[in-house]
Order: sequence, then C-alpha cells, then structure tokens
Amino acid sequence: MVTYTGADNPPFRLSMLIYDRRYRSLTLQAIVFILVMLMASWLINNTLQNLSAMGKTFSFDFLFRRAGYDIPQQLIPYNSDDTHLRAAIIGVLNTLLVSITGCISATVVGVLVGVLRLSSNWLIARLMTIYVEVFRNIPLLLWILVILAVFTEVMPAPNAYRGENPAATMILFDTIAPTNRYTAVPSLGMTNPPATISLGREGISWAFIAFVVVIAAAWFGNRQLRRWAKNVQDQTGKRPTTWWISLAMFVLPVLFLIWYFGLHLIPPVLRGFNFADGTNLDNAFVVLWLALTLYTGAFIAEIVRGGVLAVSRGQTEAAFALGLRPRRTMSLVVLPQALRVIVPPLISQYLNLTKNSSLAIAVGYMDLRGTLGGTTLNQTGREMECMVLMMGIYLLLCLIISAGMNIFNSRVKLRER
Amino acid sequence: MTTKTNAIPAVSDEAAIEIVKLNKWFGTFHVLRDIDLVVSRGERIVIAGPSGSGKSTLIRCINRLEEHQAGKIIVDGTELTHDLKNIDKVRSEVGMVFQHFNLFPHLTSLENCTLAPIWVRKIPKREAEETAMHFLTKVKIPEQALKYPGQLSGGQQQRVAIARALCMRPRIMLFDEPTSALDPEMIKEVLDTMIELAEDGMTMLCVTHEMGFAQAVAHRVIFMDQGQIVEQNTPKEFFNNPRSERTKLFLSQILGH
Amino acid sequence: MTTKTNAIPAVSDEAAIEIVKLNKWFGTFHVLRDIDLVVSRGERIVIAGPSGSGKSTLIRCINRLEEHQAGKIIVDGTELTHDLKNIDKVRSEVGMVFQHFNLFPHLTSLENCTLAPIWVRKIPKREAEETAMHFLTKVKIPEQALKYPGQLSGGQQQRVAIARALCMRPRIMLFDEPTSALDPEMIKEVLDTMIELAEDGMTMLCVTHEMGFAQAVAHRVIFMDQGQIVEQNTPKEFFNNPRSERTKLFLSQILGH
Amino acid sequence: MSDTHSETVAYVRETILPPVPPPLAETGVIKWLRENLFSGPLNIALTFVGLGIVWIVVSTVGPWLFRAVWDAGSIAECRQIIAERHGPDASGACFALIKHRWNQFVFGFYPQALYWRPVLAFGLLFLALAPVLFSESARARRIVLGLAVVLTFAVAQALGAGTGALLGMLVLMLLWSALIEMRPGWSLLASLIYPFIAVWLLWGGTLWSPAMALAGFGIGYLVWRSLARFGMFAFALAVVVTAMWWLLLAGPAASALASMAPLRLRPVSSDQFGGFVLSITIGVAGIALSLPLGVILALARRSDLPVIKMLAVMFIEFIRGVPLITLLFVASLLLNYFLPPGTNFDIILRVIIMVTLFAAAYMAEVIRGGLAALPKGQYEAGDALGLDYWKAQRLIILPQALKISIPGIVSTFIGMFKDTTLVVFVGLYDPLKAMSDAIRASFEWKGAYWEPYVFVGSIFFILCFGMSRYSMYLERRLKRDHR
Amino acid sequence: AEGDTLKEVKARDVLNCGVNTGLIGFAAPDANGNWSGFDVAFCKAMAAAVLGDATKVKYVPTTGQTRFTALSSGEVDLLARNSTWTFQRDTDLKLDFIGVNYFDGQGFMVRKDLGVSSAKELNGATICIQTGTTTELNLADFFKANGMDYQPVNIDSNAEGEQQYMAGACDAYTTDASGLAATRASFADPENHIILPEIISKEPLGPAVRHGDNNWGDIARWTLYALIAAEEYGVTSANIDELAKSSQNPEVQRLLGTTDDMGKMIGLDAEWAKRAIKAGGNYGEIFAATIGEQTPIGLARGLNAQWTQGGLMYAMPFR
Ligand SMILES: Nc1ncnc2c1ncn2[C@@H]1O[C@H](COP(=O)(O)OP(=O)(O)OP(=O)(O)O)[C@@H](O)[C@H]1O
Ligand SMILES: Nc1ncnc2c1ncn2[C@@H]1O[C@H](COP(=O)(O)OP(=O)(O)OP(=O)(O)O)[C@@H](O)[C@H]1O
Ligand SMILES: [Mg+2]
Ligand SMILES: [Mg+2]
Repeated sequence: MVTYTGADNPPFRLSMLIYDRRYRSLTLQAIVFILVMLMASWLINNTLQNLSAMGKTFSFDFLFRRAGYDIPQQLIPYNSDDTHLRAAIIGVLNTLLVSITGCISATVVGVLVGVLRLSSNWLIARLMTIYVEVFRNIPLLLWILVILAVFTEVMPAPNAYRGENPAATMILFDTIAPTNRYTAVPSLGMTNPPATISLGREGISWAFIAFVVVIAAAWFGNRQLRRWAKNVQDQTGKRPTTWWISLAMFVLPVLFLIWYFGLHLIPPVLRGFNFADGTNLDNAFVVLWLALTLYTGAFIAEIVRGGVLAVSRGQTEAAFALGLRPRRTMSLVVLPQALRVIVPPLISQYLNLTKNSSLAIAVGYMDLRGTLGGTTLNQTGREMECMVLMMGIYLLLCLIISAGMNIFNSRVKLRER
Repeated sequence: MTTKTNAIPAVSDEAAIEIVKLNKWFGTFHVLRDIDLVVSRGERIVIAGPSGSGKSTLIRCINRLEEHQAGKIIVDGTELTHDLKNIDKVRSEVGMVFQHFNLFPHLTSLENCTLAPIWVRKIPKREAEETAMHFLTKVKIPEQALKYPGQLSGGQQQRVAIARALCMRPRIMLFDEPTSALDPEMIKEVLDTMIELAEDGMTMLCVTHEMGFAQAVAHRVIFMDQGQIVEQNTPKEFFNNPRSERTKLFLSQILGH
Repeated sequence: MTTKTNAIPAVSDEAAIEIVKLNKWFGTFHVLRDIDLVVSRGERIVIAGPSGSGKSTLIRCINRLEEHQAGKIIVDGTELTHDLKNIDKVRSEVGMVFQHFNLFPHLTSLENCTLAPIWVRKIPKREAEETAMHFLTKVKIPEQALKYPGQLSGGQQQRVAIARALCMRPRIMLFDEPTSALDPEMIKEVLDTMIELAEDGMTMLCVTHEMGFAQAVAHRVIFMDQGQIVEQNTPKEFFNNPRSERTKLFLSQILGH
Repeated sequence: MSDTHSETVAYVRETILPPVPPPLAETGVIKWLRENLFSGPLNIALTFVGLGIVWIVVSTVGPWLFRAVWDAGSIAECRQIIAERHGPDASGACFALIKHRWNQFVFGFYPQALYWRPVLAFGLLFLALAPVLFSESARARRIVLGLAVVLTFAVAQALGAGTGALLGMLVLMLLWSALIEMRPGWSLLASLIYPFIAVWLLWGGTLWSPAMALAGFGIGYLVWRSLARFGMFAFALAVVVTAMWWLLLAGPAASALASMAPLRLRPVSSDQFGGFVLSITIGVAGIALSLPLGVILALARRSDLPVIKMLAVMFIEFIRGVPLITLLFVASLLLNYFLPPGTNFDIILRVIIMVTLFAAAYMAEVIRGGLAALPKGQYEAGDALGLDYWKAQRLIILPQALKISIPGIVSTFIGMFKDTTLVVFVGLYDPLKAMSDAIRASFEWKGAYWEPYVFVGSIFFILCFGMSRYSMYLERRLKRDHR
Repeated sequence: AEGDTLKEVKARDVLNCGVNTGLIGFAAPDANGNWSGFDVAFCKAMAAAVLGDATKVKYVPTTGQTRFTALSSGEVDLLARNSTWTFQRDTDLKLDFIGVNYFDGQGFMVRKDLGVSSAKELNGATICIQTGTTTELNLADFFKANGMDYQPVNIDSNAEGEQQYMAGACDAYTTDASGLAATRASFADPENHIILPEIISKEPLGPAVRHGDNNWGDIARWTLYALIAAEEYGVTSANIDELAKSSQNPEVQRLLGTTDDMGKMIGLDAEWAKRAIKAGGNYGEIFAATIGEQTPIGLARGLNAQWTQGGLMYAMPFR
C-alpha cells in the first residue's frame, strides 16, 4: 500500500495567510483570539485601576471573618459567630434544598398535569389547560408574591391555635399546623438513640446511617429480585409476582429499625410565642418551593404532553393489535419513546428552576444569593469577590445538572440510520 | 409484479370470521353500512375500493381497533363485545400489518418480534427468540435481526412488521395497504413475502390495490364503496368481467394509472 | 426515454479538466483511488457504477465541495489547491446540478437564477434578470419565473436548478444523478433539457444510470467501482460489449430492473 | 373447482344503502356527557374533583370580585363601602386603587402630558414588526396595521395628546403604513430605523443625536460597499470608521445641527421610567439588540474554527448557567468597575446591556436550532455557485434559518419580558413589585395586596398569551409550508 | 474615584443623590414621581448650595443591597439614605459619613395583645427583619447577649415588613425606632401596637460621600451644619432674606455670607448656605415638615433636638 504524504506543498508565502484556506482559518482565529484577549485585559485593567483608586483589594479573606448575622433555616449548625464561609455554605445547601425538592415536585405536578391534559375528561382537560396557560404567561415573581400573600394573609397566626376554643385547628390528626410564618410538622424522636459520630460540629447519628444502609440494601436487593424475576421470565415465560417481596424488603427492616430505636413522631406543640418540639418549615421556603413547583410544573406539563403526543397513534395501535394491554403498552412502548422527546427540554427546565430559585430574594429565603450575595456582600462590601464566587457556584451547579442529565439522555437516545 | 399463478388451495367450510349486519358511525357519519361477510378458514380475501370507502375501518373493526355500534363480529367463535377478555382473545389470534409498519423504533427487529410473545403469550425468551428468528428468516431478513427499525429500508421494515405479527402465531392476518407507503422496488419484496404466506394457507384479509397480487392469491375480491360491499367475486371474474358500474369505473381508474 | 441519436460532435483537443492520480480518504476509508482522467473541452462524459463506488465524491472534488488529499485536479488551467482564489475561480466556471435540486426555497425561480450572477459576478440586476429569463426559456419554464420552488413539480424544480447553474455561464457542467429523485414522468422533461444542452456543445460530466441518455449524448462512459475507474469506452461499446466482469454484472442488474 | 366456488361468492349489490343517522345513544348531549365526563369510574371521580376545584375557586374569588369597589379615595373608604353594602365581614376588591393609580403601573413617573410618546413608540413597534412578522399573510398584516394605527391614535387622544402631536402621529403612521403596503422592500429599512425613532420618542432631546448615531451605520455601510473588493479589510475598516464617527464626530455634529434646527422633544430622564413602559422598553431593546448578537454567536458556535467555537460555547454556557438576577446585580454593582475610571452611565442602559447579553445566549441556541434544521444541500448549493461564507449566510442561510426560528425567538421574548420584573432588585420601578410597593407605601393604599397583583398579572397574561398564540400560529404555518 | 466631584457635578448641572426606594417620611416618590422626605430635603439643600437650584437633583433609588456600591462606583455623588454610621462602613467600605442628621436606635414593635412589655420577654419570638442592614447584626447580638432564642423572618423591603407584621407573620417587627414610629403611625389602629422601651443599639444616621474627595465631603458636611446652625440661630426660610440684610449676629452674617466669603474656601460662592437653608428651611423646619409631630409620621425631636434644648444636634462653629 502506498502511503501518501501531502503531494503538493507549495512554499509558504505571506499572502497565503489570507488566501490559503488552512492558513486563513488560523489567521482568523488568531485575530479573534487576540481581540478577545485585548478586550479581557482592558476590562481587567480597568477593574484593577478602579479598585486601586478606591483603595480596595481583591481577596477572599473576608470569608473567614465573623458573619454576625443569623439565618432562619439551616441544614447544618450555624450561628452568628460563624464565618461568612459557613454562611455561604448554608446558603448553598438551602439553594440545593429548594432546587432538588422543587425539581422533584415540579416533575410530579408536570407529569400529572400533562397526562390529565390528555385525558378524555373534558372538564379536567380544560382546567389543566387553564392552569398551564395562566402559570406560563405570568411572571414567576408574581406567583411568589401572591403565594406569599396567601400564606401570610390567609393562614392563621400561631396564636389562633391557642386557648379553649381555638380559631384554627391542626390538620391530619393534630400533627400539622399551617401558620402564617411556618408550617409546623412533627419531628422525629428516638427513645433508644444510638451514639453519634461527631465530625467537628456536625454529628451523624448511627440511626441515620443504619437507615441509609438498610434502604440501600433493600434497593439493591430489589434490583437483584427484579433481575431474578426477569431471568425466570426468560426461562419459563411466566414472570413471578414480586411486588409483595419487594415491599416486604423495604418495609420489614425499616419497621424493625423503627422499633429498635424507638422512633416516633413528636407532634408540634404551641409553647411561648411559637410551636415547638416539631419542625417548623419556614414559610419563605414553603412559598418559594410551592411557587417554583407550580410555575415549572406548568412548563413540564407541556413538555410531557408534547412527548406523549409525539409518539404516534400508530404505535399504540400496533401494540394493541399485538394483544398488549394498555398498561403494558404504556410501559413498554409509549414511555420509552416519549422519554426520548421529554428529557432534553426537561433538563433545561431543571436548570431554569435552579436558577429561578435565586428569586428567594423576594421572600427573604436565605439561599446562596441571600447569604453570600446578599447579607455578606452588604456587610463586607466585597461586591467583586462575592459576585464572582456566587456566579461560579451557580455555574457549577448548572453544569453538574446538565452533565448528569446528558448521561441519562444518551442512554435513551434512539439509534437511526 | 410477480404473477406466479398458483393453484388456489381449497377452503375449509369452517368460518374464521363472521360479520353480520355490521354498522358503524363516526359521529353522525355512517362509515360502515350493513356489512355481511363470512370468511372461511384458509380463505384469502382482497378488499378494494375508492379512498374513504371504509376499507380500513372494516379491517380495524375486526380486531377492535375501532368499536362498532350495531351488528355482530364473531372471530373464531368469539364475539367482539365490550368484554375485555374476548377482545384480548381475538387480538391474540389476529395479526395485523399496517400501512406505515408502526414498528417500535426503540427496539431492534428481534425485540419487536419477541415483545408480544413474551409479554402476552408468556413464552420463555429463548423460545420467543427462536420463533422470531424463524419468521425473520422466512421473510428473508435474518441478518437484520439486531438492527433498529431506523436503520432499515422501508421494504425491510414492512417485512419485520409481518414477521412481528406472525410471531404471535395468529390464525388470521389482516393487511391494511401494506405496500402503499413503499418505493416500487420494495413493493416486490413485501408482496413476495405475502404470497409465500398465502401458500402456507393462512387466512388473510388484505386491503390492497395490487391487482397482480389479488389475481395470484385471492379467493375472493370484495369491492367496497360508501361503506358497503358493492360487489364480490373471484379475482378473475372481478377484473375481467366487473358487473356493477362503480366497479367498472374504479377499475378503469386504477388500471389506467 | 428519448433516444434521438444525434451525431456526436467532434471534441476539441484542449483539456477542460485534468485529473492526475487523485486519491481521497474519508477518515481511513479510501474512497477514490488513483483516478486519472482528462476531459477535453466540449466532451460529454457519463459516469456509472454501483452505489458507494465514489461517483458523487469524484464529481464533488472537481468543484472542491470535497477536498482531495493527494493528486492533482486542474480545471481550465487552474489547479485546485487550498488557495481560495483558485477555488473561487474554478467554482465560477463549473456549474453543478444536484440530485435533490437544492433550490433556495425562500427565493423565486428568477431570484434563484439571478442571485449568483448579481453577488458573485457583480452583474447589474436588470441584465442578470434578462440572462435568467433567457435560460428559463431555454429549459422551457419561463412562465414559472415568479413562482417559489415549493410551488413547482420536481421536474420543474430540477430545470430551474439547471437554469440557475447556466446563468453563471459556466464552461463545464457537473450533474450528480439529476433525475434519480424524480417521478418517472418528470425524468423525461429533465433529460430533454440536458440533451439540448449537450447539443450546444457544453462540456458535461454526468453521473446517471439513464442508459438511453448515455447512448444519445455521451462521448464516453466511465464505469467506477470501489473508488477506481474500472472501464471506460464509447457508449456503444460499453453497453454492447462490456469487457470487465463487474461491468457485465452491473449492466445485467440495471437493465434487468 | 375454484370456479365452482366462485359461483357461490359472486355478489352484486343492486341498491345503494343510504346513510342513516346513528342510534340515539350515539348522538346529542347525552353522548357528549357520557363520553367526555362520565365514561368510567375514574372519569366520574375526576369530574367531581374538577367540579370541586371550580367551586372552590369561584366561591373564594367570585364574591371578592363581585363586591369590587371602583370609586373610593382610599382603602379605608373602600372597606367602609363594602361593609355598608354587604355587611361588616364581607371582603371585596378595591379596584379604586387601580383607577387612581393605573397610570403609574403603566407609565411609571413619565410626565403625564407626554404619555402620547410611549404610546406612539409602542404603536410604531407594530408598524416596524408587521413586515417581518406578518409577511406571509397580507390580510393579517393589514389587520395588524389598521388596529395599530387606530388604537394608537385613539389611546393617545384619550390620554390628552396635543393637537399638533396627534396630527404628526397620524401623518407618520399613515405614511409608514402606505410604505409597508406599496414598497415592502423599503419598509424593512424603515423597520431598521425604528429603534432610533423609539429612543428619541421615549427619552426626548434633540432628534439629531439618534440621527447621528444612525448615520454612523450609514457611513460604515458606505465605506464597506465602496471598498467591497477588499473583502474582510473593507469590513474591518468600516467598523473602525463607524466607531470613530461615534466617538469623535457624532456628538459635535449632533449639537451643531441641533443649534441650527433643534427638532427637540422635551427630555425625559431614565429615572422617570417605570411600570410597563420600563418593562417593554427593556424587553424590546433587549430582544432587538440580542438578535444580531445571537446570530453571530450561533454562527460562531457552528463554525469549524475551534478557537471561535470554543469562545462562543464558553460565553453561551456561562450566561445560561447563571441566574438573570446575578447578571442584574453585575449591572448594578460591578459594571462600572469594568469600564475606564470615571465613566458612568444610566442604570437602565446597564440593565439593557446585561439583559441583551442574557437574551443573546438563549437566542443563539434558538438560531442554532434553525441553522441545524437547514439541509446540507443549501450550503453546498451556495458553495457551488461560488458564494463566499458571508454572502451565503446572508443571502441563503440566515433568511431561512431566522424564519424557522421565529417561534423560538418569540418564546425567548416572552421569557425575557416576564423576567424584566426582576429589575426591581436593582432599584428600578418594575410594574409588579416596585410600583405596587411604592403605591402601598402611601397612606391611602396601605394594605391593598391583591388588587395590584390582579391588575399587573392580567396585563402580563394578555401580552404573553397573545404572543404565545402568535408563535403557535406561526409554528402551524411553518409546518404547513414545509410539508 | 478621587476625582473632583464638585467640578463633575457643576459640569453635569445636576446632583445625583442616592435615596431609599420608598420609605415614607424619609424618601418616597408620590403619584407623580416627585420625591419628598427628610433625606430628600438634604439632597435639595445640597443642590441649592452647589448648583443654585434645589430642583437640579436626580434621585437614584437604591436598595439596601446596592446603596454603597452606587456611591463608591460613582453612580451617585451623595448617599442620603438613612444609613448607619459604623466603623467598618467608614473605613473598610471606603465611605465618609459627613455627620449625623438623625440619631436613631433600633427598637421593637409588638401587638398590645401579645402581653409583652419588654424586649427581654421576647425569648422564642418570631421577628421580622430587613436583610442586609445593621439591624440584622444588632438583633443577633442582642439576643445572644441575653441568652435568648428567636426566629428571624427575613424581608426585603419595609412595605413587605409591614405586611408580614400586620398579618401576624411575626410577633415583633424590629427596625430603627423612627421607622417603627412611622410604620405604627400609618396603621389603621395604632393604639393596638406598642413600641417596646428597649433601644438595643445606637443608630446614627447620616449622609455619606465617597472616601477620598475631601473637598466634596466638606461641602456636604458644612451644608448639614448650616441647616443645623440655622435652626440654632433662628434663621428660617421665612426670615432668611430679611436676616441676610439686617442681622447683626456675626455668626449669622458669616453663615449667610454677608460678611466673610466662607464659600470660597470650599469652592462655592458666598451665598451657598443661604440657598441651602432657603431650599427647604433649616433643620428644624425640615424635620417638622417631613417627619415631625404634625405629620402622619409623628416623630418627637427627642435626641434630635438642638443641644440647647437637651438634644444632640450640635453644629460646629462657622468661623
Ligand atoms: N377516527 C375517525 N373519525 C372520524 N371519521 C373517520 C375516522 N377514521 C376514518 N374516518 C372517515 O371514515 C371514512 C372511511 O375511512 P377509511 O379509513 O376506512 O377509508 P379507506 O377506505 O380505508 O380509505 P383509504 O383508501 O384512503 O385508506 C373516511 O371518510 C374517513 O374520513
Ligand atoms: N462525508 C462522508 N464521510 C464519510 N464517508 C462518506 C462521506 N460521503 C460519502 N462517503 C462514503 O464514500 C463512499 C462513496 O460515496 P459516494 O457518494 O461518492 O458514492 P456514489 O457512487 O455516489 O453512490 P450513490 O450511487 O449511492 O450516490 C460511500 O461508501 C459513502 O458511504
Ligand atoms: Mg385506509
Ligand atoms: Mg451519489
């Protein structure tokens, strides 16, 4: 076999920088690159000049100073003596909390509404259409403010639960008390608490670890079980009924642990000004979460509906003609195809929700923007550092979400010619 | 077109499908009007007729993709009513091939063929795959078994669709214009497959305008117009000696083009 | 097919296209292997060969829609290298007609035809329109000048595409299966147009399987397989007396179908 | 044998059966109810749930709306009136607030006497867009034109525009409409000039400033055309000349011309902008500016030059990865740091810059989709005809890609328009929160929460819903066109 | 930037003044977008002193978030937005507070029926607080010092705080006592709310300028003193013209520029202070007109009375 080297390589001439396709692209890229670099250095130079003129420096020292402010909702221990860095971490955790719970609930709402919109029930389909259109065409900020107003104006104050003839009663067997500042829900208590492993200020209870391990084991066992069931089906054609085994696998060990640790619910009780003992879910969180859920849910509903509609009628008909029942048709034929259409726009909705969680500012929920980009920025006057850090963290979150979802996406992608 | 004239085998007297005074409306539009039709086991029927005459609807009523409002349809002794069990029973005995194939694009050809046997017939996977390969070989594309529909040509896709229906080992096959979405070269592939099926003695109802096919394999040609059966006859008589005016008009059109 | 046998006019000795030891790879796949070909001014060449043999790639190399990696292509004295000026020069002398027409759907037929003359040749609009109308008349669709491609039939679209290429007054025309995306009735319209062009003495390279066309107008038929020229001959000899085994096999296939 | 059989099958229908109506259970209201509301246990349950929802909504919101008061001087007065009419515990809407302060929601602090200027700018927007958005259907275009002219005129008159202003408006709009109908090609040029007219109308001052800014483009274009044979260099030179003109000559030229013929409108400063005028200004400016930027980014992202592609990807992904609110904070907190010491410009302008960058990233993705939807043959045909990259893009690719992208562009715009409410967090008076808060801070209207939300929400809904319907109409149309 | 702010302002012929986005009594736009209030009056006085026209002010509404950046980045020339003078702000944030125009302190407001009479009884209470303010820090310190717990409800603006407090979403609302009084005054039922006696912090509020431009700082500082001194010497907007002609008090003469030309020392003309006072009256007049007892806000002078009346308002001598 002959190996061919570039047969015609005329000597380099300067004009080739412009007229020769290969060099021309290099020239162009070099010019653009230089221009961008010049622009960047101009901006940086300006910034440095401005900073020095104001006598400011660029440093992240302030992160290690005392923050001095309190945060209403914290997932890990924090008080006003902690550093700004820890406050920022609290903020990140709060952002994650509202984003993750929001994504989950928005997906549930979206799928439900999307499917109901396709229902043959005229009334429900119309109602869902109204919901979707109303939420999609009005700014999220308005929904946050309206829901906040509903919570503060319509829900009773904790005081209303007081006295012989209280004006308000707790719901769900006296366990949940919605109020205009928080929703008081029961917290978990243990009569035989095991030891805790302490990691600095955070402690992890062995009970928590036990639950995680048990659930992970059950999940793993369930997978094995399903694999076994599939094997049996492959061998004999009959799929053994497994749902009660999987249920037992989850429920029994958990019940055992509950009994072993003496786990029980501690209902909230009104004590002093507020409910105590239970967990008080801050309204700021509930409002933001609800608004994000309903708003994003409307968009997801459209995506789900589009995805299901994108699977042509012919597919279901073919499945029916083969004798598949509607439920199997859904799980074996329609959903796998619909997912392929649904997932990419779903990713961008998750991204939007995460970014929109920064509207926490409107309800005073202390997320990343509220701590690092809010109070910390304000108290320390380090705009540049705080903004850079905050944007960096948001960017990282978004990149992680889209990377994760892209992996999933590539797994459901269709193979075409 | 292949016009291999084969001796049309005898037809049993047992009825495979019995349709009595079938009526169907879409809204207020009367699509099927008093259809009476008995198909014997092993019989092969070609249904022809102008567009919108209700051919597809008739075919689809037989495996209850459409609900009828009056009359009776009895398939292999089972009457189609709202009873889900009956519907399931009928559907597992009737195979259907669509104009646009309707293969499942997320499954390979093989998986397309084994899906229903595994989940409906509860046949072990190994066995289902063997059957599937058998029928894929029968339609002459065993080598495409592991490809996805998107990677096949139209003719190949339709043949997979036929194999998929056959894998349920149906007693009756319905075809709704199986070749009209195909390029001319591919039509031949598919028709050859169907002719081979016919030679095995399968009961077949086929909506098609392929006259060569009708003459080669059909016992009867049924001509529909405005939701009713206007004429029926043997292919030979039907084409050479149409009796009704409408049939003549229709034949002059399709033979002309 | 029109098989008006016309006296094939003499070919000048000047070379319009000179291809020397042309080699091209897609990735590691060797598509064109040591192609040597000289096309004289006024010569008309038909290229045939099985699918995937590299016919389109060869044609597309000639106006640098594909880059070649070794060998030389000299069009009208200009060698195709990375030099953009040369490429522009060659492209404005070579017209190309694609299988799928590739008309610009947002422009009328007339605008399709005047676009390049106005923007590349810098011809005044009025003049460009006159030329365009002249060529549209030549391909017999002057009345479609103000319609959009979406409003035309396939045959008409292909003729507009030919007119569009001609409006640049190219010295060489390349055709890549210009009729294979057309319905049978329309093929004739387009072939007639091409035959007329041939009669004007245009240098033409045409990938096609229309044998009638080849016999009527081509000076040479080139048969390609696996990226190489396997056989070339006059049409008469080529069809009646193929020498290589492959050519025979190929001819038996296309003449059979 | 087969022959004998055939004798038994032969059958010809002599009479054609007429269609008969379906059995009673298959028609009418009963059937509709049965099929649409009560077709199974699940459906029956759903129907009752649905009815329950409707009942809850109607019974809570209905009376409140029904008891609305439109005439009162303060919220206390409202409550008093409702208590008188419907009993002491009744609650009702106090839309008197809207009646008193609607102009603030719509126009912010824009001088009352000049309300006609934003109105005219908004009306002209439709004239500018009509040739682009409704190019397909002459009927739709004429309806839009007619409505825009009549409504603009009527609204301006109702808001008390002077006779001179009204007359000028009418002449301008009629001339422009005529231009659109007679010379569609020229009207596109008019559409390009629109932004400058709008800036002049909104901010006032002398016409010469925007005119001289516009002249910069004209001069650049002339330079480029006259030197076109030098290709890229002509373009670069044109850019430089344009920049020089803006930096050095435009200002003096404008003031010189202004001293000869003032052509002045009363200036309105940015801090007087608020309410929907602010939202729409930011939204429209953002979209208009982000479109060209988005096109460039999209082309860069599809380019096969790795450096350029990488830069575009980095920019787009960065912008799409951070919340708009943080970009707005950059506008208000950091942008001044990035500019040479001493420069300082309007917060609205800074917000528009950030919103533009934000929208451009999304726009780039939309347009990239449009570019990807074009068949490769279009690019090849362009190449084969000898068109160079930019000519092919401009003449062949972009016109088609942009048209396909219009629905995506419209939904980007809807999203951005809704997001303009976020400017409240950098101290601008958006209609939703800042305006409501400002009005509620006054003694008369303290405690009115719902009414401003209902009013502002309705306007947003009408505008956004209208736009989304338009984009759906377009989508259907495009689908049909593509066949 | 250390540039010459005075020159810039004069060249621009308008004073950019950073104010609150809407705090009634201090700075708020009315239905026509005209700003008024205690802070706004100082902006007007400055404009009158520097540019000779009290209307040549562009009000830049700033939020708690953006106010200091607006000043340091040069977007505003002067920040007159009830900001507390603290060590860190004066040094690390590179601001210069030019004086105190209102001595305030952080307090609590609760409903009467809560049965609380001292802030020390607020253990476990829910408290509404504006984020990004010094009050947030004071609150944390106060509860910590007293070993008490509380639940903060963070709010973004005063309007929202009022809404939440009125709806009972918090037991107590904390902010500067002046703000509490203003808020309480605006309620339909002020008698049902009480302001607790504890003042948990010192909140000296004052206008601020950029660090580094001392001359501009002097102008602002002495404009403020001029207003205060005018009250001390009985110079009002009503009698100012007359006093300028007839007053024999040398201090008043110097203040009004009839004898010494003190304006020259700060780059202004002789009558700068006269114009500043004339714009909205002396300190006392401004106070009375915007937040005093006759207004709906109804604040007593208290600490903000002249030193001669037992208050802390003390203008440095004009000499
Ligand atoms: N789901 C439906 N709802 C309402 N009308 C329908 C529906 N399906 C079919 N029709 C109408 O019923 C009539 C018969 O349709 P059918 O598809 O059975 O005709 P066909 O003979 O198969 O025609 P073709 O040769 O075009 O396939 C047509 O007029 C059609 O428009
Ligand atoms: N862009 C490409 N990248 C990689 N391989 C390619 C590309 N274009 C063509 N090929 C391969 O090169 C070979 C020759 O292709 P070409 O299109 O020239 O064949 P052809 O003779 O024109 O066939 P046909 O008659 O089907 O048009 C084929 O095997 C094809 O798969
Ligand atoms: Mg049909
Ligand atoms: Mg080819």
